[in-house]
Amino acid sequence: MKVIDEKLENIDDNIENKATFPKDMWVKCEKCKNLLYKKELEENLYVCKKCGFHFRVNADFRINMLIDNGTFREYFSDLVSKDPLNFVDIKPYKEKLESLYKKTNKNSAVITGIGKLCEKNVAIGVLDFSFFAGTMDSVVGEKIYRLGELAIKKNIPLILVSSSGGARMQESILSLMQMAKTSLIISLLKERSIPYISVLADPTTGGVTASFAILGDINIAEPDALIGFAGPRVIEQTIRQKLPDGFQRSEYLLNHGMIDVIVKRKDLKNKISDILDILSLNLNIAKKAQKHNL
Amino acid sequence: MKVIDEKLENIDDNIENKATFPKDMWVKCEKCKNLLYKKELEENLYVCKKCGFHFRVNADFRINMLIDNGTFREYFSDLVSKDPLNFVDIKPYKEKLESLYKKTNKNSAVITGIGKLCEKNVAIGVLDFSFFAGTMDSVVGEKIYRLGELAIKKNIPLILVSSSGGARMQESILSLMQMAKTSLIISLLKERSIPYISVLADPTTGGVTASFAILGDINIAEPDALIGFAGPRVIEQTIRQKLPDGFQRSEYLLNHGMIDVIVKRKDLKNKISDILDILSLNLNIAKKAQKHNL
Amino acid sequence: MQKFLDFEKPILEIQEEINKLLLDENSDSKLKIEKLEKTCEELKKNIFSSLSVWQKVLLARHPMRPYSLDYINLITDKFIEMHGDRCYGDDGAIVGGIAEINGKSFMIIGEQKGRNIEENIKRNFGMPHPEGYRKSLRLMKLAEKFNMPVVTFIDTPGAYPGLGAEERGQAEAIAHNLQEMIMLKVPIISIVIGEGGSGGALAIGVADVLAMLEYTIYSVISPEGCASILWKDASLANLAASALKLLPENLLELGVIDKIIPEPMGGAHFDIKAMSNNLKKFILEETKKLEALDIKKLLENRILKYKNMGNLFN
Amino acid sequence: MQKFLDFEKPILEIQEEINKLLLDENSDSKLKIEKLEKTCEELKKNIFSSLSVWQKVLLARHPMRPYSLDYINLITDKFIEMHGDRCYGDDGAIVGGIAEINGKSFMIIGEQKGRNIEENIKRNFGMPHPEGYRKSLRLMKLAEKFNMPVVTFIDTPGAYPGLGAEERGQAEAIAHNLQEMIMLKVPIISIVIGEGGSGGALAIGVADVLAMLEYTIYSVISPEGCASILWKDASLANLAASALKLLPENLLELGVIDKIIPEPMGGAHFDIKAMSNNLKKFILEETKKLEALDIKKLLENRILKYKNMGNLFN
Ligand SMILES: [Zn+2]
Ligand SMILES: [Zn+2]
Repeated sequence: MKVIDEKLENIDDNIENKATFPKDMWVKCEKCKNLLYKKELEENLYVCKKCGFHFRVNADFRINMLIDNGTFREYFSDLVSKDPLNFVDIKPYKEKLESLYKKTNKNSAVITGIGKLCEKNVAIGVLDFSFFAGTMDSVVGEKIYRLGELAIKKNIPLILVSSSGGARMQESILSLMQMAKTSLIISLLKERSIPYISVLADPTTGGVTASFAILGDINIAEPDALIGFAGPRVIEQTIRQKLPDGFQRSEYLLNHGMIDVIVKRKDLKNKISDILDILSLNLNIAKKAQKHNL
Repeated sequence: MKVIDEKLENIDDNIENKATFPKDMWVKCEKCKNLLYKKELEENLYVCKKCGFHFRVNADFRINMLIDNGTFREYFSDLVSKDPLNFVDIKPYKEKLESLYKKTNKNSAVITGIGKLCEKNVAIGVLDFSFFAGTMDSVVGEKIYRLGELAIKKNIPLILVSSSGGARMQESILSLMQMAKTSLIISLLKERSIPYISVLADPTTGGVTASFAILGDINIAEPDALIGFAGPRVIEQTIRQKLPDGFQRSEYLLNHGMIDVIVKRKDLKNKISDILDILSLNLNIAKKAQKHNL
Repeated sequence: MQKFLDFEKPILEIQEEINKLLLDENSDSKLKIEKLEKTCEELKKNIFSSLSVWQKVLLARHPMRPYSLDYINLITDKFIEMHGDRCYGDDGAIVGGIAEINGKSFMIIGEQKGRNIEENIKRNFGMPHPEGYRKSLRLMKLAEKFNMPVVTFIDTPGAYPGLGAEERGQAEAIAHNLQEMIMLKVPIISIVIGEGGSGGALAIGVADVLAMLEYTIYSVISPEGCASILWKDASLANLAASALKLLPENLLELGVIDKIIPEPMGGAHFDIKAMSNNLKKFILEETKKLEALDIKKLLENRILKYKNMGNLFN
Repeated sequence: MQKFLDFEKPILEIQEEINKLLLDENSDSKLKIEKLEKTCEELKKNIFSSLSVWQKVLLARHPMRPYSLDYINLITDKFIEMHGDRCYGDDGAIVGGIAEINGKSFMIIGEQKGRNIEENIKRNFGMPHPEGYRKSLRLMKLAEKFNMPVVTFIDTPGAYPGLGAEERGQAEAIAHNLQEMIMLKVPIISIVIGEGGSGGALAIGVADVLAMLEYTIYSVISPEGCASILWKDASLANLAASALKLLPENLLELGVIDKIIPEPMGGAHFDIKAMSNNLKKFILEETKKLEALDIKKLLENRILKYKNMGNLFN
């Protein structure tokens, strides 16, 4: 199973097909261009030791990275898109999906389930950029919705890790509506004071940023991740000028007020754990007090 | 009784003493410098017919202008400042106040009361720039608070017309606390869905802008009024450059999202009436329905 | 200046002829006019009963189509426009304000295009910045406080993809609106009156009742954008338009919209008054139905509706 | 670099002498040290028991005084700083984040000054822009959601009076905070730790318990600003400082603050750890008292408190 994708210049396209990762022992860092020993790179969570560049990693890797060993239980993995629009493409949408199912051994662009993070129960969903550029279709929307319901039912925090080209064009208006649907479930969590941590990884754009990904109680970004609404190419075409350095990168978003904190991949699990601990301290006290009063 | 003030370059100062209005028949427009026949100017609500410049007018004039003839009943007019800090000035604060009482025949920088506006009952408070530059002291804060309570008790809309140099220095921390106190009563009105219209006239600055004046359900500004937090002179001294044209004027505030609508003085009464009509239509329906259900 | 589409030109030619005859005092021109009018009506019927998807896209973007403020002026008895997001600016691409219609109050919010260069600079071609969405949210919260139903008119090529828009959180502004609209404690009626352009449309389009005028479109991406991604060729937009299933009938079938509001023969721009009347009637009727529900039920329905959006799996 | 005030110099001279002696291995230096330490303590006592108002102003602004982050680091067991207003920017002049203290969670928000040029550019000399106040409000609402008491540290010359600040609604940001804090459904404790500069201080200072450290000030205008208005001469700031009644004891008497938190001899900067301990103890004790009230009672008290602010009329 492929863990990392090539860094791709154009996240507007469906570029998952282009991702052909060298299978040899050495990997060239996309940023500093140094050759990295693959095994070492993996041990370092696919972060370049030379320059700190965070390679894209797939959803399985992230789940392994964040969830305590052996505690993850996947939910809703059987949901599969129906191609409700009979979308016509160069290759029919259905065929594209079929080939992805085979290639990735996954049914959709998100893995959802429940597990323990530093011994705390959490509901976690991770978008997979290697599946259709992590785009949100009806299935992704539905799985995130159901995951949120599960978090409510079990009264456990929700963590969503995003890496996505946005809404999936091939399901047109239905993909668009998933923005409302996923925002809805976040609203329902907020009403119930259930913590929701959003982790934005490279790249998070379009309808995913503009719905659940930006709505975290705490928004965490990985360093140097591309995060925005419009893709850089679209913006360049619109304004007819080159984009400034660092535009739409994590640091830029932090400075512009959209991100709470930038966390290196190696610190991510512990940071989330700390946040959840603090956020739940007084909720638990309140709950105990409430019970006591009843 | 003096109706209009001279336009004063420096609203940070307590400049009410400088205001000596020519008592002859002709008035020079501060903006277009044309000479205006005073009687005509008064008929035109102290707005220059040549250039539309809105002269500052005092609180009595505004009440007459907004409230149906003979329906205004003043409240809380007996409240007088105690000089709680024994404030030392060139002239003691107490003496300053005493001379203002005599000169203006008023006890404070705000007139508060109840009256009809186009036949609708309203609670109205008007700050008077000719009294201590309309600055907010404990008495102004208290009167606005009580007026808000009255609006709640009688379930009628609140209208506040501001024209003020901000919080009154001579009551230091107590003046500052009036910002919290007046914001509190606005919060209490909002909780009860009682409409609150804020009218910002020239000039509205400092702690008055930064509390009740900017918190209207609808913020109305008179044309070309100076509205801001810091006074222009303070800003110029801080940034050491000249301020751009139109800076902190009504149009600028509208463009920067702080003001709902700019209304000429001659249209003000009708516009407020329209707004109150529309805001209360469905509230009344809801109330009737509620009564019906009981 | 009048601007018409190619396939409308035969209709216009006849109408011009009619207009000429109307000035003519010759006795048999009356007969001629009657004949021409009949021909014109039939021509319209023919043309409009066999429009291609792409022609409908062009109609949705028709430069003579009524815009939000056109409808607002015709529908409302009183309208007071309100400005600003109380934070950064006032966006000309979204207008909004309190209104009275038939003795009831409404908050009306609409995306607004311009008709000439000057207007389009002010309106940014109907492409909102974050402050536009934040203004609309502010107005919706005000509507909630004063128990006013919210009516939104959707008409945008999309949220503006520019530097300032990204800087000030276009994504946040849109997402925030979605999150708040879904819980807003007053009825919301949204109507696509022209272009429904992706997230920029949805940001004011989470509603209890979502309708589209007959000749409008609503999709996740513009046909041009879709074509240039799929086939690297924006000129294949007509193909993309068909693939995207962006017409009212498609969306009705998919359960995304609740109703199609018919347009006058020839499209809304041929008879703005008739269109406004349809619209007004629709708004009043739907409001009445929604207000008959108590708030709890209203929200339950809304939540259920969006929970079930796109529930079409194997 | 250490920077001290003139009236502190005698103390420092003795301390330097002590420090020198500490390095000396001579047998009778121990005795000398003891003597000097005693002298030093007495000197401190003398100096600090007869400080003028103006000297206290200088202490409140002392460049070596601990700032918000200094206290946060010493008080909390865990602290995660959070950034941004979700609208425009992240203001360095206000810091805030979630924290754990003794097994309880808090939202801590503080105005933050810098110690050198670089820091002061980042922190804008502790003068917040609107986005700082909006960030703080966002964090307070988050605190409300997760039932966390809010602790704010006030330390600002004032809200920044600049072009951008006015443009983005400095007044609105402050007023909005006042309006929301007064209704916030968790306990709020505010502590002036240095300068309480007018509306810029109040904007994070509406609280159930408002305290001041011993050597701090809080007033509607800076003494300099007051002097230049009253006497057209900023150098008369010391006169203005007395007139403004800006010391903790004045505010306690006026019923504006609830408590004065004592500082270590010589001021907080002489013993940051001791000061932090006082502060931590104060926060924990007051939180406990406030949390004993149910929310309704808490809000009633808060409303009553601000309703009665300055009720001193004839
Ligand atoms: Zn590298
Ligand atoms: Zn004039």
